[in-house]
Amino acid sequence: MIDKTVPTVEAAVAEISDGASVMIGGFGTAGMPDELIDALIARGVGDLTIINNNAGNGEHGVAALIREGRVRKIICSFPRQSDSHHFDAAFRAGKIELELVPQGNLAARIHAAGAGLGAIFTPTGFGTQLAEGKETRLIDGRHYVLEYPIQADFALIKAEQGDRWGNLVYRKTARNFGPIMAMAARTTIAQVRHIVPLGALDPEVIVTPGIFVQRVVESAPALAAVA
Amino acid sequence: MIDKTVPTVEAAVAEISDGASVMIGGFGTAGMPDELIDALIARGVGDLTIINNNAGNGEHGVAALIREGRVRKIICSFPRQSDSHHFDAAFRAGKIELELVPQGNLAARIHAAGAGLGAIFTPTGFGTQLAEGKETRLIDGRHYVLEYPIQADFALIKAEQGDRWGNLVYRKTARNFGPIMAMAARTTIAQVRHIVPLGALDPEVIVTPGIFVQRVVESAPALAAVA
Amino acid sequence: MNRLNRDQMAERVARDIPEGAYVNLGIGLPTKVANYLPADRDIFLQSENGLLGMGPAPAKGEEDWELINAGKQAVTLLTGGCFFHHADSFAMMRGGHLDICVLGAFQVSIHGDLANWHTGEPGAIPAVGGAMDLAIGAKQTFVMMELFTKQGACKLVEACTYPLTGLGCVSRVYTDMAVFDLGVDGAKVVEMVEGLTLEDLRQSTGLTLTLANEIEAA
Amino acid sequence: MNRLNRDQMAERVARDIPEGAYVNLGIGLPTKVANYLPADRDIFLQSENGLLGMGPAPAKGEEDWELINAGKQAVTLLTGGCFFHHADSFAMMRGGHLDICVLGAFQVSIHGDLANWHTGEPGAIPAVGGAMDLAIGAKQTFVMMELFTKQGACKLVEACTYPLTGLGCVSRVYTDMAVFDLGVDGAKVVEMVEGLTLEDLRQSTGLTLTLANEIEAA
Repeated sequence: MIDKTVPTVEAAVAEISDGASVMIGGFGTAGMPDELIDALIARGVGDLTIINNNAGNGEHGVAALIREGRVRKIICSFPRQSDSHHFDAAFRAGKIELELVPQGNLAARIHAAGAGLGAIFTPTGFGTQLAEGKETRLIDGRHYVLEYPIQADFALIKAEQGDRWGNLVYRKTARNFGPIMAMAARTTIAQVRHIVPLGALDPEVIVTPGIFVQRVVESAPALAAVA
Repeated sequence: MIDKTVPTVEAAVAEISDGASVMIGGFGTAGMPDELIDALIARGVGDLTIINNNAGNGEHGVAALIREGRVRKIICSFPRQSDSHHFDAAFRAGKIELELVPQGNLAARIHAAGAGLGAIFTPTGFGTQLAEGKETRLIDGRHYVLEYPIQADFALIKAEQGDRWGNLVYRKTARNFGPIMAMAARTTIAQVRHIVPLGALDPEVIVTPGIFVQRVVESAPALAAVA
Repeated sequence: MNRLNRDQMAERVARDIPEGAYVNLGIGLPTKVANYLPADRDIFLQSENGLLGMGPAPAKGEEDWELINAGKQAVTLLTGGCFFHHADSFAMMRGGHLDICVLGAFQVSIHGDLANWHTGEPGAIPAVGGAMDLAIGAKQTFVMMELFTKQGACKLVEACTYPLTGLGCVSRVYTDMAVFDLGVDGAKVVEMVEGLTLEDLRQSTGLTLTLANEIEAA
Repeated sequence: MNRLNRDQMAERVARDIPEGAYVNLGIGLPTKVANYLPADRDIFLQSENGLLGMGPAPAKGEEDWELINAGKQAVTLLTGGCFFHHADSFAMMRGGHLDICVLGAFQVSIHGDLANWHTGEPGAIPAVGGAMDLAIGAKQTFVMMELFTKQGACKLVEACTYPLTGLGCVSRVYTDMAVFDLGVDGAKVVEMVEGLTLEDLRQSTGLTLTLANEIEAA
């Protein structure tokens, strides 16, 4: 019997080691796998490459990872936020490398990795600073920039429900990057509000098939109630 | 009030004219929009470019379009089937042009069109006849073939339920090419088993958002009961 | 001359959005446009974070922080709306499925180049988000901005000096003083506020401006 | 020498599929492998037409023609299975998410080149389907075939003469006479049926064959 559920967030992140590349789902706080990130911080590994839409704000999640000095490089579309002082300080001090990627290219490059493409000609960024030095091509009268897939060793994502085969469904705009990061990471770890029995999820509405998920852990109930 | 439903299949296909490119959903008979194809045949237009996984079998659907001499070119992955004699005859007589595409490239090229990519480096077909004359590239130790998007003027697809905004859900393996063809065609026409009131479809489980669909028509009840 | 205030600008943009349009309103000023879309018309607002059919803000105390817009504000979903993942959301934008997007800008060139993501100042932390995707993806990209900065510099320019968001992507600019159509032939004045003349506009902007076919006073 | 029949070959392949594997069984001969997968192990069968967790054929009269496999036969869905569209289905294959795919073949080269889609005969209508995607996508591609054609030609060859499906993609070949591992160093014999010697195999195939580390009689 295959059972991808694990009892604790600590067990869920136990294979992540120094130097790993880690995708983290979420857009703003929606879909942010806070408890997995906390467990990753507690694990103490560093030199990480983080792929997330933002670079953290406030004192939690990605911001805390940066504050603790665990992040060597971040690939994101929108690092500058009202309360992103930990990223700002690390960036200005030259302690973190930033790869700034237009959000649609970020999504498409993650999707391309999951789908096995070698590279994609994307319409976004042509003629801008963010395409400097990149190969471009005129196709059918339109300019495109060649972009490469973004893969990762791990993805930490948040879903609403998951089963022991790793099938997931999400809730509202917390879905965001979860499904495509699950496809692009070698090991995908999903924090879910509820682990449900196999068969409880309608096969027509499963958003992430279990093939893309390696670990499922239920959020601590007390925290889930607050979230 | 926006209402994309139309009363008859004849009205649904009324804009398709000679020389149009038309994607047709379905894999085998599952998801094949038979009534829309019948209406297209009845409309009498020709010189069509058809994009479908197969090239029709028996006497219905794509096979009937070919039999009636309406198809100038077909883009598909698997034209040879047990009962594909209309295609076979037209092909051997030089009356139909065939662009044979590996099924994954077909899906990825349709998806690329819907997603606005200019071209994609795909892993499939390298070193084979089907990549002859195409640009290739070695990326990160693996060989890829450059493939271009497949767009179309129209897509004819079949879904289970649809509403007046064009939102669709599918049934089992009848989903297949429907969602990506809807994204890749300028005008997507969906034949559905049931038109449902706006709001009847759970926003979490809508597979094709209405933005990708321009017309929705309900299958004739008598035929739907047989299907 | 009666310059439009920001609400009047939003109202003016809203008038050009037809029923049935799929629209993305960028963060900041363009979000005001939603307030002026008539409730009895079906207009479909898309949010980059995976939402189509976005409704107004919820009542205070009824926020759901898993139902937010691109600006991370709590929103609602209209009956008939739906959710999807980020690749599908940006496929909508980049694949040309949106009819209109409305963006703010630092500068727009008379040929439609857009600069709205980065001031380029030394030490400024760049952040692009979905701006570049929106700019080049929609069938029509509208910009909504005051024509002049607080310092008096004209934001409609011959050529942008700020880092570009996209090339030749803006088709129309709505400002507090006039509405302009942009293109390869340069900027054409579509409308001016009462009391403003084409000559005034030419002088204050320093641009070669022509009149579009139909000119009407706002 | 006791050649394996097709069911025995299927049974032999099934023995190499571990619990938890995501597997695609190609149309034709490989579909037989499903009959020998133990029901008490969770093994996930994928079908290219948008199905994961494929179950056995339904009882006669209970077919649902919207629930079919790649060979267009009626199938069932296991509890925990799900449906998805074609781009997602081929992303599973091409993105390296399948552990194993099992394919039939016209020819396989000792370096793992595969020919299984087209005889190349004049007048033959080519059809490729998902063969090329499967061949190069899965982590391991197994081929299952009789070692010789009915005309006595060896199907494991130095270099394929039929049009190729993929280059260097097959890692293991299961035949009625022996199992071979393929790679840049050529073909290694993993197993032979009772009564067959390496020398017999070398003579009948005309190939330079070596033994893999552990050789066992089937």
